[in-house]
Order: sequence, then structure tokens, then C-alpha cells
Amino acid sequence: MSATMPISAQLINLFASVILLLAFAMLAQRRVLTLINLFALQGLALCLATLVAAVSTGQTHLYYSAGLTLVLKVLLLPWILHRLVRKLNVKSEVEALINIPATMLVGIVLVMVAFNVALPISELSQTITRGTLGIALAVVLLAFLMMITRQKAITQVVGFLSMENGLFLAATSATYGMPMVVELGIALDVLVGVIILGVFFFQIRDQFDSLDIRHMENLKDN
Amino acid sequence: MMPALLSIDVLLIAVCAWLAIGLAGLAAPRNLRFISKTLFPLGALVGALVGLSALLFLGGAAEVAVLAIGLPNLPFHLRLDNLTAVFALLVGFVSAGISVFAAGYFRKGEGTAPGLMCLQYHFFLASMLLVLMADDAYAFMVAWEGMALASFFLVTTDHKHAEIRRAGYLYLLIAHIGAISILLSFGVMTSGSGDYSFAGMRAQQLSPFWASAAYLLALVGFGAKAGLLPLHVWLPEAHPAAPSPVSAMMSGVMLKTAIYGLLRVSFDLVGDPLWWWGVVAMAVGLLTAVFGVLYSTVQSDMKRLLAYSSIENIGLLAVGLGLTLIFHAYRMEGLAALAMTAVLYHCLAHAGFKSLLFLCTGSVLHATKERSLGKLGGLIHRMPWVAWLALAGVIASAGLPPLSGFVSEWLLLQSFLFSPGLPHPWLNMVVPVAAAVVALVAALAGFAMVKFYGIVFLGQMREPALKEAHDAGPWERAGLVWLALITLLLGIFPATVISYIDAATRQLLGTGLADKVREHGWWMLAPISPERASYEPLIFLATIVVAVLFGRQLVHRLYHGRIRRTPAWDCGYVFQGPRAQDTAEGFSQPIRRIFEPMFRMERHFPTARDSQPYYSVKVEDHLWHWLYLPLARLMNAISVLMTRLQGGRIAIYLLYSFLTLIVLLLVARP
Amino acid sequence: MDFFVLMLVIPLVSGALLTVVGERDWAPNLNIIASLGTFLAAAGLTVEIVANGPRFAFGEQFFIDSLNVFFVALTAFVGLSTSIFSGPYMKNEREHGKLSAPRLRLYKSMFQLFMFTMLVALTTNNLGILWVAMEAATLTTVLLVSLYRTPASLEAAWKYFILCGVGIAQALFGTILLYFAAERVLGETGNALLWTHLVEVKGQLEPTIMVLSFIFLLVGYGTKVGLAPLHNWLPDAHAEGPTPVSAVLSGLLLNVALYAILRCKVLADGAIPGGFAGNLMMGFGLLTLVVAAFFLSRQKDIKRMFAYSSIEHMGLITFAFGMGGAVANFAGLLHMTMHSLTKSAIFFAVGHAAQKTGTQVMEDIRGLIRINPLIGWGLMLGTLAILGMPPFGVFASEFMILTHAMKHHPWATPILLLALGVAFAAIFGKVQPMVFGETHAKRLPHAPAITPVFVHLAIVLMLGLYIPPYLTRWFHEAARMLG
Amino acid sequence: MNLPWGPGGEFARREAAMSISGLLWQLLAIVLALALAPLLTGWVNQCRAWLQNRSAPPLLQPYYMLHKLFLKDVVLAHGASPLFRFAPFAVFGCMLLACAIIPTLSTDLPLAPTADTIALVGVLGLARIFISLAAMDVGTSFGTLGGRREMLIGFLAEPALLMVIFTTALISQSTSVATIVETLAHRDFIIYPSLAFAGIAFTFVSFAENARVPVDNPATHLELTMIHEAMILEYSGRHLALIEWAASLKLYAYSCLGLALFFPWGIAAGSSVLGLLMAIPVLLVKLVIGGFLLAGIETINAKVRIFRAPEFLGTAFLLAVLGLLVRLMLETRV
Repeated sequence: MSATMPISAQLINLFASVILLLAFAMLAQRRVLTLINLFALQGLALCLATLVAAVSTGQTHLYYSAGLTLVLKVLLLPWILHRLVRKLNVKSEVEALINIPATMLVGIVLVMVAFNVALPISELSQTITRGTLGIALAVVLLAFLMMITRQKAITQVVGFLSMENGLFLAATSATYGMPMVVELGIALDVLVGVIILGVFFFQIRDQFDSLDIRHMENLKDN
Repeated sequence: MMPALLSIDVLLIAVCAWLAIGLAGLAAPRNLRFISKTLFPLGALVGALVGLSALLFLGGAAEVAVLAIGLPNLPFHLRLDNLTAVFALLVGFVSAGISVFAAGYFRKGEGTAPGLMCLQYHFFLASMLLVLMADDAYAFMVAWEGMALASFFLVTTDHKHAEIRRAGYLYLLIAHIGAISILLSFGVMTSGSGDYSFAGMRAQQLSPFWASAAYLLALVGFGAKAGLLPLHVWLPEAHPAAPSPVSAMMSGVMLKTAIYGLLRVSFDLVGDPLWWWGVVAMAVGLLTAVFGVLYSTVQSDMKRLLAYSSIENIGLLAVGLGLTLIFHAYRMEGLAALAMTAVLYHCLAHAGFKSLLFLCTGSVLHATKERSLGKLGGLIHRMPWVAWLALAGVIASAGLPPLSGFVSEWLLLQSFLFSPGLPHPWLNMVVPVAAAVVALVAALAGFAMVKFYGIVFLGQMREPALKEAHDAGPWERAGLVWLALITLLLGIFPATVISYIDAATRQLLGTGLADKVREHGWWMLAPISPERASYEPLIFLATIVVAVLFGRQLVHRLYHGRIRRTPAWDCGYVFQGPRAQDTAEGFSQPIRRIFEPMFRMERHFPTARDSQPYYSVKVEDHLWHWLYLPLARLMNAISVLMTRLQGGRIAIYLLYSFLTLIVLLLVARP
Repeated sequence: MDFFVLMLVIPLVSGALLTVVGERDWAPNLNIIASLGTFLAAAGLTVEIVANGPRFAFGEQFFIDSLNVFFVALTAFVGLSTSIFSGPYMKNEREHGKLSAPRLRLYKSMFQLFMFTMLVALTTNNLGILWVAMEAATLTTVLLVSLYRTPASLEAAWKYFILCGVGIAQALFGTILLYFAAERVLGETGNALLWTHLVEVKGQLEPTIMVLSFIFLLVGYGTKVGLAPLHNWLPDAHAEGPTPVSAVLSGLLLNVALYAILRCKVLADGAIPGGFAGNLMMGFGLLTLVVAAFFLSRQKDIKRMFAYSSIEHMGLITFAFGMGGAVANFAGLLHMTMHSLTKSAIFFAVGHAAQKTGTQVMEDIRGLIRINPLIGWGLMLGTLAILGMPPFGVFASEFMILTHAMKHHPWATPILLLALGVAFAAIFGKVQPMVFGETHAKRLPHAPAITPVFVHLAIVLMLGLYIPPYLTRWFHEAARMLG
Repeated sequence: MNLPWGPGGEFARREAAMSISGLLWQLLAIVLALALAPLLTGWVNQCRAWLQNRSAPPLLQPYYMLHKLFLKDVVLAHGASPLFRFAPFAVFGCMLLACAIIPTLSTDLPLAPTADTIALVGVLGLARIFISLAAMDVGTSFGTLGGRREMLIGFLAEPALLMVIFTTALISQSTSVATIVETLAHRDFIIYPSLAFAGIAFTFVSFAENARVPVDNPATHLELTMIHEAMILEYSGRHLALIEWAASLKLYAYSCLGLALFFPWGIAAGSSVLGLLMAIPVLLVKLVIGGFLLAGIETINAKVRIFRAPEFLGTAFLLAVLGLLVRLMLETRV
């Protein structure tokens, strides 16, 4: 990164780093409610990054995108998740399959992988925020890792949504956002998905008396 | 003038007619009378027509047709040449007999509805004919698998028995594996040209390696259908399971389509053969023949006995084929023609006598409801027609003059005898030994046939219920007589028959026996010259018949013809019940003893303390335990390993996805 | 009215309508009528496209050419027969007490919505909307899979949701990268996700980005196709959902996901030299084929087994498209058609069979041919067809795939054949005793709708022996488009 | 035709084969066989008796036996089928044919092309099948036992016999008996080591096939040992007579075949009266010596257990194959 980088780019890079940091924090987090809050924070950082991009490029649809992120990822989804956690009486401890230090180590490796993979592409980017593509990929991979290592249904969903954040970051940083109609569609899908999942949680709890996904290992072939 | 109807058109019409007859059966699936007394005789008529038109065609120039069906870039190519015609002759005439028999065979209330069976049966016939006519890989495969499918359904007609279902499964599975192998062979023969018509394959020049690959794949593929070792296991299971006309059709006719396929590939499609192909075929054939005949002697089920005997005959055919290949590879076309004639002749002969024997078992089965040799006996008294006609089949099957089986065996041995002179010392050594084995097989076949005939038809009835047995009905008799007639005619007019089927040999090898044979008149078979070898079955038969009649007249004239009936003498023993006779197991005891390592036996001997002493012996196939079961276990083990992938844990599933992604990101580069 | 609009509107409106009116006596008929309407509209559209060539709709957002109109026709047709089949099937389920009226309402409306999302996915020109529609299809089917609300169905639906959700998220990343690559060429015109525009400039797309993009797209949509080792959701979802859903999942959804990959492959092929995309697909295809084949023999549940069979066939089709070239693409398309028709027919028969015997456990299903000969023969012939027995059409396409593979990738043929052989042994060994043999099962109140089974099989049979010239032309056109 | 050998010039086509004189000679050969066969049996029995220090039956005893049996009524078991009654005639016919095609006096026989050596083995096999089936027909314990044993011997002996014939056929490049004999008899004297092997094998086979001592004992009715006798237990009257006669014919046929193959000198090549008249005494002398040797071997051997018979015949088979190989190894490249 050269020293002549405009302030907006520096800001976006900053927010991207914050998102990555938050992804690590989520990976390390043991409590469900804090996890949701971290997710909301990540959304906020994403929103701010988008906003900076919008201001610096003057593209109007990025404003909409930022607003959408704010409404959906920062307010609506965390609220729904909070409600679910309260209604379902989820135990606040999150149990991981592998212990957290090990997870973090794997996470570091993943970040290295992501940066390496994204490097050749970043160099092609004409946008001011090209470095963030690697971060976006790292966030996606970290979220993936979180889904693998966590045993609660609800943490898997948070991981899934965090992955979505990474994707949006990628979209913003690499291309200044997707076409509006697509972004709307994606947002709608995410929303509907979370609502369906919410319904699911209740059914799962009714059937299994728990939201622990280890109870859902009956369908197998071996 | 009307444009003349080509023979290929006649055959095509026959295919359609068979299909139509089959579908007509579906129109009234439960009307047994209509189906058996109208449709099956019609099918027989079509069969006779097929045989006749093939006979008339023989010697003619190849006819081709391209149908509007098939794949977009590969429509059905059909071709009628002399090789096809010889086998079409076989299919037509033999199926005619079997269909006539079937008209009287099927009864009410047995397994599949008669209409459905009629469909399957005629579909089977049509697909066999189509196999012979197919001139591209797709048409061939469609017909080939259609044939397997139809026969599979026929085999499982009586599917409420678990072992019949198992037999059907094994059959279709091996047939399918064979089909895969055949397809691969075709693929190799196109050698990447993408032209899957047979004409395209002929045009290819394969390197020896790929030609060998194609040949070996074909050997495996067609061998699976024919019942060559070690892919024979389906045969002794499927034949007893099927209704007898179907067994007859499968054993007599269907197995020959595999021989046809081998001939087609080895001599027509693949190009110039290598000498060791013949050695491979011969070795496999010898093993198969010895195995088949030994196992046929120890069977206790009459249809299994015949099924193993079919394996033996297929083995002999493979030996003949191998010999032909060897001669052909060394450009000794005259001898190759002799061996190939033996093969073709044996195809015809075996088709006749083996279907005859299977149909006889069908009649016996109907009359007694019994397949086990241990519960039959003395049926010659109740079923004279069947018994005397079966005798013809037995003599032919034992390879004895003057019936059909002997002619082909004779030709085969002749070609063995003239094999020295091969430019390969090892072969010169090995071939006579092979001839010795063939001789042993032929002799053992006699043993098996005596056992079959003696225990089923002769002696005292082993069960009281056999007294109720009735002879075959008129339709069944007609079918049997027809096939016995084929066996007889093939036996006593070999020169005539050879002068017909020679066209196929000539087509494949460029030379034939017909000229030599025709030099000596129709009664004499002298494929090379009378000084070398000759055989006059008609005079042979006539001499024996004259001797018998003359001797009888003479004895009656000079002495008398008085007969007194008394109980049997038997060295004065009193206890002469049916159980004093040899059982099926007892009869084959010498074989089991001499060839003990060949069998996997489970025996139970009675001890002094048994309250109900009994003896039992169960003979099993080594290959099951050496090949098939380990293979099944291996497959199962792989499956068990594989299914660990699906352990039920979502985190692991996600991990798979994750790792796939990571690996691809790191590794995949254009 | 425009056939295209009609085709999209009918399922959407009828889906909403079915939600509103709830479960009534005539609701199944409405379902059928809506499906019929969709099918007729699709047929009309097909005729139009075949006659007039490709067209756009809604500006450039939708694009119908001979490739996707073929999928559209197939989807609408299988949708129609599934709706016919599900009428009596669902009635029986209700009388067995497995489903209540609200669930049936949910089923019908979701079914129509599912059709809608698939038709959108197939016809859209915008790769972003394609993604959105795929995700929406996942959501609707998640609800369908969990329809019984049993622990097993919930577990299956959950796995389906998470795995496919994650998978499709990766596809989104791939789409973003694609957009990124396209924008460098097309500029910020908003057309950078329109396939018709992309395909014109595919040669100029940056290969480095396209490699990454295609990897993400393949892994993403590949999860939905059921490529190993991403397939784990598939058998669960097929086995635990209602049978009509299994039929459309196997027969349609997998096709649509593969269609998405195909569209992306065309772009990747244009951008990346050396057949990278094709090789990747061939690798995945072979792996999938082999893995699925070995899974088959260990199955106990009939629907699960046929689900693995679907995976196996998807592997084969992916392999075919991976090989590329007119013949292989043609064969792939043909095989997709055959597989859809055959597999849905099998699921129809299996559904009736399982209903009649009251179980999906294969060892407990015996003697179908005695319970109902038509179902028995339907299952038997369907199984033989799917196993690639001539004269059924599956053999035709397998023949073309195999022969093409022999010509261009001889090393792969033994693997293909081994897998096909293993699959044959496994499936046929299990189906035969179910169809044949003795039984104690009882009759059911509602006569089964067996017509769809035999209509499908008859089409498959016909196509095995004779492919009409216009269909050939159409397929060739589509195959050529795939390059 | 591209054969590695050409048809030998010395084999003139036998145009005269079907001539009247040919037919007469053929008839003479048959009649001679019919007449001489029981005599040969009688002679062997006489020799055996001498060698065993018994007083011998008259030389013509077999004829008396036949006459007596023909006179007697046939006593038929209740369970006997028509096959049982047909079999003796069939067996007799087969043996007659066999005798007709084996050159005894002359190689110029009209029936010679009817059956070559392979067919000869076939005709013997046919007879065996008939007699075995007949043995099983009545359904007694000994009958089936005999039939089974006969088939056992048969399937071991038949290939050995074929191998012997193959060896000779390879030497003469022909399977026609007449041609073989002509070649062996009228060529310059060459030592064929292969023939020695073949000869021993042939001897073994003929002992087994004719129910002679190491394998079977023609003079026993001891149930555990008998083979041939077990099969014909139920026969009586003219049927038994025919079977006994056929057995004699078989012995005669084997003897003549052996003589023709291994000691072919003296058999006339054409149909000249002189040659034929010369051939008769030569044949008689050879048969007398052969019969004596047969009796001698029978005397100095003991009957073996039935399960040693396969070993015995296996040895024969092996020797025959060995002969064949020797033929190929040593004699083809001369």
C-alpha cells in the first residue's frame, strides 16, 4: 500500500480490518448473546465501509446498500436472534468441537491462505479498496470455520450470516457493490432464510429438546 | 415386376412379426387358449420362415439396411451376411421347435401371466435375431441387452422362490458386466475414429496391442454370456430356474449368439489375429469344458446337469474357435476352415440336441413335478415318446455317431490331428495335449448323459407318485420330434449341411470346405480327402440298422421269439425295491473320487448312533469361494469405507466442503 | 399474452392462491391445473423459441435460448406429472394421519413457488438473479423437506439448509468475482452480470480472476448438484421429504443447479485457456460417480438409495459436460432429460410402493408385483432404465458418453464402467426382491396415479430407440451453445 | 488349399471300392469276423485254462453256448422296457460294424470310408452306451452298479484309445484305418518309438475294454468285482447270446485293430484273390499268438480293485499322450 492512498481507502481498509478482527473475536467467543452482538458490530463496520465507499465514489446505490446493511444486519437480524435466544432459553455457553486456541491457530493459517489467493486478483483491481478482497475472503473462510467448529444450531446461523457479511464486503470492496436488484434479492433471501430458520429452531427444540446439533446425527450410512 | 423381397427384409419382417405376436399376447394376458394355441404356433411359423429364408440366402452377397431409428448420428445399421445367416438359420429352426413345444407347455396359474410371458418370449426371439443382424455397436448393444433383459424376465417367471430370484439377479448382473466389456471392446475397435458402425471398425487398422485388448475384452464379454470360466456361475443357476422352453432357448440358442459375437469380432471386425489369442481361447475353452463336464456328472438336478453340460459344450466351441484362430494367424486357411466348420457345426448340433433335452426335462417336470434325479426313474414306461426322443438327444450329446454331436466332434478332432506343422514348437506340443483333453471331455460327456438318461427314464420308479406320470401332449411331441429330426438330419447329412454353412467360413476365412466336400457326393464327409479321413453316417447307420433287423429276423427264423416275464434276478437278492438302485449321487461317486480336488464337497456320513442315519453330499463350485465371494467381500469393504463419509455429523460435512474449497484454491491452476 | 410471462405468472399466482384458499377438495385439482397451465405456456414458449430463435424478456433481464428452453420444457413437464402424482399420494398420506390440512396447503403453495423459482433461475439472464432464484429454491424446498415435521425430516432439512446455504454463499462469492472480472471489461454499465453481455466478451475476462470465480461457483452450485464430497445433504433430504418432493428434487432441482454451472462454464472456458473448467468438472464427475456407486450397496431405505443413484448420474452428467464438445454436450443434455424423466418416474413408483407397504425400508417391501402389478412393473422397468439397460433412453446417452470418453479420455472409461457395474449390482440386487416374491401388504383407499410413471417411461423408451429430428436439432443447438 | 503336406501319391483312389468283388470281400470279412470271434474267445479261454493248470473247455465251447442260449426262452424281468430288448441287437450291430471296418484281410474294403478311427471309437462308445443303459433299465442294484462302472472304464479308456489312434494317424497323416494300415505295412521299415508307447497303451486299453483281468474278470460273478457281468445279469436267452457274441466280436475287433496298427504285415493292399488268400492264414497265426499272449498276461496278473482301474487306465492315457509327444519330438523333423 503506497503512502499516497486517499483517506477514504484508508478508512475502508480500516473498517475491513475491524471486520476481520471481529470475525476472530466471534471465533473466540463462548457466549451466544455476545456472539450476536459481535455479529451486529461486524454489520455496523460493513455498513460504515460501504458508506465510505459511497461517499468517496458518489455511487448512489452504495448508499442504499449501506442502508440495507444497517437495517438488516445491524438491527433486524440481531434483534430476531436475540428474541430467539431468549424465547428458546438457549444455554449461553457455546461449546466448540475443537478448543478455541487451536481454532484461532487454524484461523491464522486461513487468513494467510486467503491473502495469498487474493493477492494476484487485488493487483488487478482498479478500485481504491482492492486490498480488502483478501480480507473479505478471510472473513468468509473464518465464518466457515466457525460453522464447522460450533455445535449449536444458532451459532451455525450466526456463522452463516457472518459469511454473508464477508461476501458483501467483497462485493463492496472489489466492485463497489452488485446491481441493486441483485442486492435486494440477496437481502430478501437472507431475511426469509433467517425467518424460516427461526421457525425451525422451535420445531427442532420441540423434537429434540435441544438446539444442540449433536442430536441431529441420526441420518447416516455407516 | 415387383421388386424382389430381399432376405434381410424377410428377417426384419420376422422381427416385427415376433414383436407383434408378443404384443398381441399382452392384449389378452389371461387367455391361455388364445396365447398358447394361436400365438405360439404363429411364432413357430415365423421361426421356420426365418430359418428358411436364411437357408435360401446362404451363399448370397451381403445385404444391408439402415433403419430410421437409433441415435441421431448412429441409426440402426443392419446387415445380413453368411455368418449371420448361419446363426439365423439356427435361431429360426430351433426356435420353431421350441415354440411348438411351448404351445403345449404353458399351463394355468404358474407365475407370470401367459400374455406377459408371450411378450417376453417373443421379445427374446426378436432381440436374438436382431443381435445377429446388427451392424453397428449401438444396435448390437440394444439388441444384446434386450435379449438379456427378456431372458432375465423369463428366468424369473416363477419369482416367488428366493433362489430363482437370486439366479435371475446373478444372471443379469453377469450379463451386464459382459455387456460392458463388449461395449469397451467396440470402443477399442473404433480406435478413436468415433465411427461405431461395424463397417467403420473393419476399416480401422489396430496396433497389435489394441487389437489384443479388443479381442480379450470381447472374449470376456461374450464369454460371460456363453458361460466360459470363470464367468459361468450364472448358467447352472439360471437354467434350472427358467421354464423349460426358456431353458431350451437360452441353452440352445442364446449361448450361440455369444459364439456368433466372438466369431464376428475375432474374424471380421478386429483385423488380423495374433496366434496367442487362439491359445488363450483354447486354454479357457479346455478349462471350461473339463469343468463343465465334471460338474455335470455330479449333479442331482436334471436341469442343472444339462446346464453344466452346456458349459462343457461352450468350452468345446471355444477350443474350436481358438484352434481356428491359431491356424488363421499362421495363414493355414485350409485348416482354419476345418476348425471353423467344426465350430459352426457344433453350434447347430448343440442347439438341436440341447434344446431337445431341455424340453424333455420340461415334459418330465410337468408329468412328475420333480426336478431332482433322486425322485425320478422308470419314466420310459409312462412316457415312451419323451424317453425315446430324449435318447436321440442323449446320444448326440454324448458325441456318438450317427447323430449330430459326433459330426462336430469328429471335425474338431480332425482339425486337431492336422495341427502339426504349426511353425511354433510349443504349440505343436500343446495342441495334441489339448486334443487329449477334448477326448476326455467327450468321454465324460457320455458318462453324464448315461447318468441323466438312466436315472430319469430307466430303472424302477423311485417315488410311487411317478406312476401317475403322463406322456407329453401332441404339441409337445411335435416340438420334440422336430428337434430330434434336426439332430438326426445334422447327424446323417453332414456333407450337405457343410456345403450350406460353408458360405460363412468362406466369408470369414476366404476359403472353405465345400469344394472338397462336394467332390465326394452327399453321403460322404471327407473334408480333406477320403484317404485322410472320411465318415459316411448314412451308410454307418444303415449298416447298423441292417445288422439289427437282419439279426433279429435271423434269430427269430432260426430259433424262436418266445419271452417269459418274471421278477428280476439280480443275483438272487430279494430286496429289490427302487431304493436298491443307484442314486444320482451314487452314480457319480467314481467321478467325485477320481477328481476330488476339482470339487468342493460337503459330505455327511451316517454314524452308528444315528437314530435316522442318512448320507448326503453337496458339491459346490470352488470358484465361488476363490473368486466371487472374495470379490463381493472386497466390494463390501470398499463400500463400508466409503459410507464413513456419510457419518451424520453436519460439522464434518461442512469440513468436507471447506477442505474441498481450500484444496481447490491452493492447487487448482489451469 | 406472452407465453413467457404466463409461464412465470401462473405458478406465482397459483402459489399465492393456494396459500389463501387453504386445503379444500379441489385444491389438488387447482394444483394440477396450474401445473398444466405452466406446462402449456412452457410448451408454447418452446415452440416459439424453436421457431424464432432466442429472445429477451423484461429488458435484458431474462433471456431464453435453445439451451434453457429445453430445461424449461422439461421442468414444466415433470412438474405437471408430479402434481398429478401427488394428488392421490397426498390424500393417502393425509388419511394415514401423516399430514394435516395446513401442511397440505403449505405443500401445494410451496410446490408452485418452487416451480416459480426454478423457472426464474432457468430463464434469467442475470447471474445475480440466478443466484437469488437458486437460494429461493433452496428455501422453498427446505420447507417441503421438513413437511412431516418428524425428527428425521427436521434433521434432513436442517442439514440441507446449512450445507446448501453455505454452498450457495460460495457461489455468491464466485458471482462477485465474476462481476469483478466483467466490470473491468464492460465497465460500470450495470450489464456486467448479464450473461448475454458476458458471453460476448468472455475471451477478454481476466483468467486469474475467472479461475477463482469458477472454483467458487463450482463448489457452490456443485453442492446443490450433489457433487462428491459436497453431496451429504442430498440423500437425507430425498429420503425424508415427501416423495413428490424427492421426485422434483432429483428430477429438476439438480438439473437447474447443473444448468447454473453450465452457464458459468461457458464463460470460464472462454476466459481460461487449457480446458481448466472442463477438467475440474470431469474430476468432480468421476469422483462423484465412484463414491455414489459404492454408497449404493449399503442402503436400507429405498428413497435414499435412489437419491444416491441421482448423485451417481449427476456425476456422470458433470463428467460428460466436463469433456465438452458437441457430442458430449449432446449426450449430457440427453442424459439429463432421461435421468429427470426416469428418476421422477421411479420416485412416483417408489412413493406408491412405500405407501402400500407402509415402509421405506427395502427389506420390508416385498412382492410389489402382487400388490399392484403396475407399480411393480413401473418400479422394475424404471430401475432397469436408470441402470442403463437398453432399449431405454438412459442407455443411449450413456452409450454416447462412454464412447466419447473412450475416444478422448480412455483412462476414464474403466472407472466409469466400474462405477456403473457396481451401481448395477447394488441397485438391481435390492430392487428385484422388492418387486418380485410374496407379500402380505394390503390395498389402499385411493387408487394410485400410475399414469405419470408409464408416460415418463414410455418417453424414455421412445427416446432410446428414436430421437425425433426436431429434438435432435434442438439438442444440437444447445450443445453447440455450450461449446 | 494350403496344407503343410500334400496328398501322398501312393494313395490311389479306390475306384474299385464299390465293385462287386469289393462287396464280396467285405462280406467275407464280416462273415469271418462272426465266425472267428467266438473261436478267439474259446482259444483264449483254453489257453488260460492250460496256463492255470485247469483242464480246458473245448475250443468250440463258445459256439455251443451261443446255440444253447438261442434255444432257450427269454426270461424278461417285469420292469424291463423295450430299450432292454433293443439293446442287445444294437450292441451286436455296432460291433459288427466295427469288425467290418477294421482291415482284417485287406485294406480295400467298401465300408472302410464309412468310419475312420475316430468313428470307430464312436461306434464302440455307442455300444457301450446301449449296454450301460440296458443295465440300468431293470433297476436292480447290480445292474446300475455295472452300468456305472462300465461308464467309468469307458470314459478313461476312450481318450486313451483316441490318443493311440492319433499317434498312428500322425504317422500316416490319416485317420482312416485302411490308410493307416497301408502306410504302416507297406512303407519301408522305420522304427517308430512312438508306436511302442502307443502299443503298450493300446494293450492296456484293450484289456480294460474287453473286461479282462487286471480290470475285470470275465469269469466271475462276485458282486464286488464284476463289471461286465453285472451289467448283463438280467439277460437271458437270445439276448444274452447276442451280447456274448458281441463281446467276442469286440475282442476280435480289438485284436484285429491292434494287429492292424502294430503288426500290419500280411494284410492285403488290394483286392487280388491271391493276396487275400494269403492274408487269412497270416491273420489266423497272429490271432493265435495274440490270444495266447492275452491269456498269459491275464494269468500272471491279479484283478485290481475297481479304484485302481483309473490308475491303470490313467497310465495308458499318459503313455498314449507320451507316444504322441515322442512322435512330435523325434519323428516329425526327419
